[in-house]
Amino acid sequence: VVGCSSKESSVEKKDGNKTSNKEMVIAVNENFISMDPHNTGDTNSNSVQSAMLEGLLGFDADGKITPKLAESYTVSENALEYNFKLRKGVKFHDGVDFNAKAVKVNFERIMKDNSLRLNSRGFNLITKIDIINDYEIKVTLKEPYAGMLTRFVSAKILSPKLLAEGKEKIAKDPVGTGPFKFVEWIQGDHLTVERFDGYWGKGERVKKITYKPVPENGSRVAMLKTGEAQVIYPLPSQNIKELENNNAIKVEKIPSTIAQYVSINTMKKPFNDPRVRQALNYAVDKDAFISVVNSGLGLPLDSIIPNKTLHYVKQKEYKQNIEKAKQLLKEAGYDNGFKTEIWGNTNSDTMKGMQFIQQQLKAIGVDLKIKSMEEGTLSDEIYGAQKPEDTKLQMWYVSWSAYPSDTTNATKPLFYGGSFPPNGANTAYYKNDQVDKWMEEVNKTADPTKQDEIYRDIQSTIYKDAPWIFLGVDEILAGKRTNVDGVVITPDGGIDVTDANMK
Amino acid sequence: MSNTLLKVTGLKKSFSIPDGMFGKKKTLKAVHDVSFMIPEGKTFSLVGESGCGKSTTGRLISRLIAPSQGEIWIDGEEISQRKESQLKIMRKKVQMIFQDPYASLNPRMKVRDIVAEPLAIHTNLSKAQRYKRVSEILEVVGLSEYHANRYSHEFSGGQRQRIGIARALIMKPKLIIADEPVSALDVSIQAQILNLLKDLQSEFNLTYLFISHDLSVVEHISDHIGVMYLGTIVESGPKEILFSNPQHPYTKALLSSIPIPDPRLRRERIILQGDLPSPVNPPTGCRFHTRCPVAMDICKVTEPSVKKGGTADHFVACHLVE
Amino acid sequence: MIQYILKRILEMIPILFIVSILIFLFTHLIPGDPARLVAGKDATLDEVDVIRAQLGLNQPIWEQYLTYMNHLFHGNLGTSLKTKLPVTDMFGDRFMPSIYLTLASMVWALEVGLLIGTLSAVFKNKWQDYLGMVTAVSGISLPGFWLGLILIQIFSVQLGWFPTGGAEGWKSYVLPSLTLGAGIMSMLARFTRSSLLETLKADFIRTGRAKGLKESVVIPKHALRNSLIPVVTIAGLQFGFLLGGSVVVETVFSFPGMGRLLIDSIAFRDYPVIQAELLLFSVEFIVVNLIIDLLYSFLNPKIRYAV
Amino acid sequence: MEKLLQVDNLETVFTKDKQKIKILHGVNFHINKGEVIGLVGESGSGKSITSLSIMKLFKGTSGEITSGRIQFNNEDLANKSEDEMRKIRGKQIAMIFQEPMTSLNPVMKIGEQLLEPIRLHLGLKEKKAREHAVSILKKVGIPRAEEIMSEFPHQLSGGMRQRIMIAMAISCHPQLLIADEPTTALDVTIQAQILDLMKQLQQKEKMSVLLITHDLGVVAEMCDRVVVLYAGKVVEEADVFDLFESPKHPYTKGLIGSVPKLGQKKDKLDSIKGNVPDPSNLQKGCKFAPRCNDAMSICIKEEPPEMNFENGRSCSCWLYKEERGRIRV
Amino acid sequence: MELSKAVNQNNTVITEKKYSPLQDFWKNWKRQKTAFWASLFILLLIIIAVIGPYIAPHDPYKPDYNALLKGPSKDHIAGTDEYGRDIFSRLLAGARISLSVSFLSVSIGAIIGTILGLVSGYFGGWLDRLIMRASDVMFAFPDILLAIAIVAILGPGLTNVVIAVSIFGVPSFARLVRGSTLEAKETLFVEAAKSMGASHIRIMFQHILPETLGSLIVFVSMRIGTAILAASSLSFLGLGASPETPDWGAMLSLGRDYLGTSPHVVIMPGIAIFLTVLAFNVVGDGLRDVLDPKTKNE
Ligand SMILES: Nc1ncnc2c1ncn2[C@@H]1O[C@H](COP(=O)(O)OP(=O)(O)OP(=O)(O)O)[C@@H](O)[C@H]1O
Ligand SMILES: Nc1ncnc2c1ncn2[C@@H]1O[C@H](COP(=O)(O)OP(=O)(O)OP(=O)(O)O)[C@@H](O)[C@H]1O
Ligand SMILES: [Mg+2]
Ligand SMILES: [Mg+2]
Repeated sequence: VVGCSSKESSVEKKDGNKTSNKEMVIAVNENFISMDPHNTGDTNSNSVQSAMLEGLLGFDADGKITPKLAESYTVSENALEYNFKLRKGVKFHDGVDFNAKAVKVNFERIMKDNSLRLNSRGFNLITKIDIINDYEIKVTLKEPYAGMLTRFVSAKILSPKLLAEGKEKIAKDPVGTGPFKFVEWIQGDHLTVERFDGYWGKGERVKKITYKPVPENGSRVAMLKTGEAQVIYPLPSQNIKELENNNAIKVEKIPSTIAQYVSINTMKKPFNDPRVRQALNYAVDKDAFISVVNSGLGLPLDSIIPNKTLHYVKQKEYKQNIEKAKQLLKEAGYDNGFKTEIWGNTNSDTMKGMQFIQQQLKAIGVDLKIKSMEEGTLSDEIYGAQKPEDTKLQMWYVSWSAYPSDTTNATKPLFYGGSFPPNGANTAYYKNDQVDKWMEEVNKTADPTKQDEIYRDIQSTIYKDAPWIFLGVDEILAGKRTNVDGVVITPDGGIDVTDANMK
Repeated sequence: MSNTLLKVTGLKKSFSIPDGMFGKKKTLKAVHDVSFMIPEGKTFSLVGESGCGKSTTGRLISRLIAPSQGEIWIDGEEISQRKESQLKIMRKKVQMIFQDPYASLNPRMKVRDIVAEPLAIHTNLSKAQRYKRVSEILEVVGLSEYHANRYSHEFSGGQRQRIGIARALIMKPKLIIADEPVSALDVSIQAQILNLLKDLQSEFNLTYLFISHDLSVVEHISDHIGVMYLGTIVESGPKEILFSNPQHPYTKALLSSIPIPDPRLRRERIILQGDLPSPVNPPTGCRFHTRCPVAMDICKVTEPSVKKGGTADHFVACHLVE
Repeated sequence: MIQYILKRILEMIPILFIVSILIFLFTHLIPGDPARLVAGKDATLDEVDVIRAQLGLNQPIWEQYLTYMNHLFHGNLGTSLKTKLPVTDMFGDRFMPSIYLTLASMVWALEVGLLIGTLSAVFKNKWQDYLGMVTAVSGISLPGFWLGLILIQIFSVQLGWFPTGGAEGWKSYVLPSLTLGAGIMSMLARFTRSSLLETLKADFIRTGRAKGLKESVVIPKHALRNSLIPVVTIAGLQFGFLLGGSVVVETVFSFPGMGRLLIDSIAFRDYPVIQAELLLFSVEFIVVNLIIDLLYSFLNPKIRYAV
Repeated sequence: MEKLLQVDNLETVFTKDKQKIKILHGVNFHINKGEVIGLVGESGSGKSITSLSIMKLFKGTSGEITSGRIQFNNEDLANKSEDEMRKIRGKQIAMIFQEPMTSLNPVMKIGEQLLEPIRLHLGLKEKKAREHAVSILKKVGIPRAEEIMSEFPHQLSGGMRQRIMIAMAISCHPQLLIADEPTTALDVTIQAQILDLMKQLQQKEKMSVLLITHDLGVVAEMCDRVVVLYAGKVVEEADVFDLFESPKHPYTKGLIGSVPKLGQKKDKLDSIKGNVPDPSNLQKGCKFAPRCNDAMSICIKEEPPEMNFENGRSCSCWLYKEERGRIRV
Repeated sequence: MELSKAVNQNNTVITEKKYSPLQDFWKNWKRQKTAFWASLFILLLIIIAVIGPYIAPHDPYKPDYNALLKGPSKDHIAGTDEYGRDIFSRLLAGARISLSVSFLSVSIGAIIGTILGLVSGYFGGWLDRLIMRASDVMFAFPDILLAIAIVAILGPGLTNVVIAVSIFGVPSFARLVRGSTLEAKETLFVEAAKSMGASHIRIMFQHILPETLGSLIVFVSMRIGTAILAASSLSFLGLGASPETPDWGAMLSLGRDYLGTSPHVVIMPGIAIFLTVLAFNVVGDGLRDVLDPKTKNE
């Protein structure tokens, strides 16, 4: 069989362990965009980078923040100072030592270059980086930012030598401290990494991992079946039954932090009436949504954030109740329903979801017109409006995903009064002064209990106000050959291969 | 003396032909200084060997191609450099009959539409009127109404040529350029057509430029004859004079080659020696000298000028003629 | 001939100049803001503005064009807005696979298409003809993803003969080229049939037979070449389209080709990549069509082009 | 004399609109070895179809031979398979077609087309074949033969093309050459050359020629015997001298009368009135009767049988019923 | 004229019959057996396109979440789709859009392209170069960009899909027709027409166009299928009909993910498209034969 990549590599040195000579292929659904960790916005690039690069902090399997290149860390009470004790004896792939200096160059790079994605997400708030000693470093912020810890996960530490070589090199040829080191990246075809034998972490892992972008669902499944790939992510939900019956394959379901919803423009008639928005929520059968659109996978979205997200509190779900929905519409003065329009991009899943909403709303007399738009055009339509009055947006079918640890990112861009497009993704044009205040407040504290409290209030208030039709939380699927070990899919869709191995 | 319908002076045409795939271009002088005139109602015939430029001359006069040099006067108008858009009136007056009857008929059109086409172009007769004229003209050329509904491939060679003639006649043009109109016809129809052409000529005062290689046909139909050799007219004159007193050796050879329809009169032909020289590289001096049985030294060097050949209207280009 | 080719090549310069303006305007004027798309949904206005400035998109459009052209003249196709990699790098790994795939698809499609078309014409209204028709119609009316996935199912999953995707080794080209060529093969078969039927009526075919030539000589040697003009036109067009890559096939077979890159770039409004690709395709089409024109005069020597 | 070709009662039919149209109504004639036979008749009388029937070149048309025999070297061609015919075509029987413009392949160089039969039938290889081709071209009076080999048909004048056709036909030294109006498109000097050439070839190689033409001058010049065809039937067959001296059939007389003769000072040529009848709509009796000046009442009722006279002459006309003619049944 | 009187009298009898091109066509058309039946099938399709939604056994829009992706059964002879809608009913209802969009867009593209191709091939020179280079550029522009531009300028909608698909077709048709035109304009009968003084328009349409018909018909009938698929791919760019509309191409494309698991979702519209394209091709072949005087009577 040709193309089966799990062949033994005979020339490599033997360390007595047979499994370590295996090679693994991981097929993902999209192309990798960049290998510059400080400027990456897509999940797949992130996944690949995480094989080679590490940050001071990391996530565990549930998405909780744990130390990684830092042995431990502390945050000051005013949430302005972050102190890291660094791991000793860590080396970069190019042989350079990992230490506080290396961390500083990395952070300074992000601080200074405002074209980097991470710059605007926290790092531009940094005022000072103090090297306390070779293995201790302190970072001081201008103002508190609750998402900062998550950013320290994202800010992977690159070899200072590489940083000196410039941006282009960084984007193509990353050098970090991770368990695998970069081998080659053939644009559009594959990216290969090789076990880094000088890795600080313990454990056995495969010799080589090749990441392949395979956009076609059916082809990805075929690769898993033929053994051309040992891991595929995502696995299309339609194939779940078929694959579950296959002995050589195991299907993994991972609860995600992807929230699916329809945002409703709360400033536009008739949606300026909360009763109307609630009515829409009551009109939709979330379980049917999950079974029709998501092939039965996932959970209803029963808060404004997914249950895996930090500070999540379950709310009283809007269970489908057509009578109640009609009643609410009547109260709001829309006995005969109304006409409106829903926007969405042209992914087949989105189109499927929009059709479902259309079918559901028909029952309460809402005549929904579907307008699917090509991504760029859609983005222009949404962000082109400079003021809330200018927008033509009524409803938007979309999903949102943030790191489980990053509740700020899961709420502020979506519900904060200052996040109206084009300044954020608050496409519901939701503005509640109380909520705005809470959000500012929660950001200023480093105290988890206080955060918990505030977020509880935020969730219940917004959920009642119903600026969205709350639909579901995705369950993500991955497929693995049964002989695969130690490959972990995280709730945000990342692939952790630190302990990747094959039997 | 009737007025001149067609007058051609110093007509020249060269084609540039590619020499191989990548070579430079070569010039082929297909027509090289041709001058003659036809009085209204008369017939001028061009005879000559294949490839000597007869058809090209015809195509030049009908302005299917533009001359490189020279003047063409038709009915008092000079048309040699006119643009396509200014030629329509002239095209109504001048019609062509083509050498290849089959290829000149659109295989996808019915005969009635082929023949009616000039009417459709130049008149605003209704369809019915046009078809009526077609039926008339078809009978004139010896075809019947029942042929009108067919396609050209369903006809025999001779019938096809009659279609072509019908098409040329239907406009009752002033000048007909007939490029070998009867060479594909069998004798009986040939006779009919020749008679017909003559009848039409006297009835409508038609003028013919008749291109042929059949000297017996030419003799029958023409008033004047021009003998062409390699792009030039080497001898021209009224037919009686030309046939009774040919001056140019080439004309003589031509005349001797005519087959005579009497097996008892089989004779030794004077077959010209050598090949027709290439018009790309015409011989210096007299163009005929390479094949001329009576060539002299001067013939190789100097091109003979056109001289009066004894009688009026008789012109010869030969060093032998004083 | 050489002169003609040279002239056509020289002609390309002003054309490409105009084309570059067109492409530039077109890509910049369609809706969609790369700065926003690069920044992400959650980005604030300030972030977007910073990125816009950095991408040089806040300058007047003619200034952007001048900068672009200036770079172009120095052989610099620009840097991708999305990946920050030089466009040449992104093309590098994709260009040759695209070319190979195109050639592979074209070669089999031409051969099989001509064969089916010829057989259909020769056996007009016999079973061979009907079979040819059904094959051709299948090839054109079934979408590529269908054929591709079925081929994967049969030849990769069931039989394990060919890999499901990629571009390593000749085997990985087999299934994509089969998928890609199917539609072209169909077109060519139908055109060959139609055109050949016309030629078979010609007198010179009879001449060939009168010489005692076999049908197997008369048809390919005398008839086919006289029928090729529409076939060549279509084949040329398809060849051009193939060079531009096929999104469907590249997607189904996870093939690293130019097509998907273009589509991805369009979705992202990655101007430099779009522009570079379009410019490249324009050149390709112009060259392909030049070749077609030359083929015309080879196939029918009466067709000559005025220089 | 040895017979090379004997055509007996040949009937050829075309189908149009599901309707069978008989073009040849039982054609009889023969050709001896080394003989030149002229086949004359008006346009549409079936001359070309007769020649196509001998070659059985009906592929792609609706034509077929429905009855009759074509004995060539004592073998019946009418029953030969396509494969067997192929070995005969071009090699033993060659043909020159009437349409020089369309009978050459427009996209193949002259040389290629000319070399085909030479390679096929004479088995000559590259250089030899080329030399042979060039020599044949020279024989038929093509100037610049070498260059012409690499030119395309459309670059040549009509006459040149016909000479190419002739060259192609004689290139394999056929036993029988069917020449369908070979010199119609040629000028007299070349015509003279070609006729001369055909004569030479015919005499040297004992080639027989079936010369289809309407140029009675050519017939007189070339032929030994003449077969006159009218509406798909042979109406008269005679030695060339007899025919011109004393044509029997009124149609033959008409044909000879319509030839313009050099030096003849006539304003109008004699011609046969009317024209060849439509083969799909033939009337009873003698097909020529409607155009015949001597038509009698029997002529429109009954078809005249073939009557044989001395000296191998035959004629189908009721005028000679009382004469010495023996009616062949 | 004396000669004319000499014509046979007996021949004129059969010519009394009036000549009518339509009757002539019909007579020949009936003779093309396969094509005749195929044209009846197309007629049937047209009828379905008109009355399809009314004869559908189920509401083509009505979902049934309890019968998702069911294979063919008595009640749903073509099965149900991912919302439990009856596929057969959707096919019937979708005929209108698929047929009208594909047929209209192919026709418009063909007409414009043919005219450009004729002009380009016939006149040659700078006009030819202009048109051809323009079409080269058109070729290089991917459909998706044009589609985005059209949505931006004209907005979404079926009319605009027709416009878009027509535009995609124009350069191909132009190239094809130009190729045949280059050949046809060298024929002697075109020269003959010129010598008669025929206008350019007349020569192009009366003499040259018919010579290109053979390839044109083939191309049109082939493109019907491509157009159905192209139109659906445009709905993926938000140009076409909204996603709930039963359009064959969209049904086929949206069913993509179910190919491995519930193949009937794609096979059914696939069959509909296949049969349609087949019918158009058979009719095209028949038309070619009827329009070609050399074969029409065979
Ligand atoms: N379009 C053309 N391009 C190049 N050469 C041409 C063209 N037309 C004619 N010629 C050449 O010009 C010369 C004269 O050709 P023309 O057709 O006028 O001869 P002709 O006298 O009519 O001969 P024929 O009696 O055989 O018809 C020939 O050598 C021919 O090859
Ligand atoms: N393919 C065909 N289909 C139907 N009828 C045909 C076909 N070919 C020839 N005919 C008819 O057969 C008859 C004889 O034609 P043929 O070509 O043999 O005439 P011909 O004697 O060679 O005339 P010409 O001297 O004009 O060449 C004509 O009436 C013609 O219409
Ligand atoms: Mg000529
Ligand atoms: Mg004939």
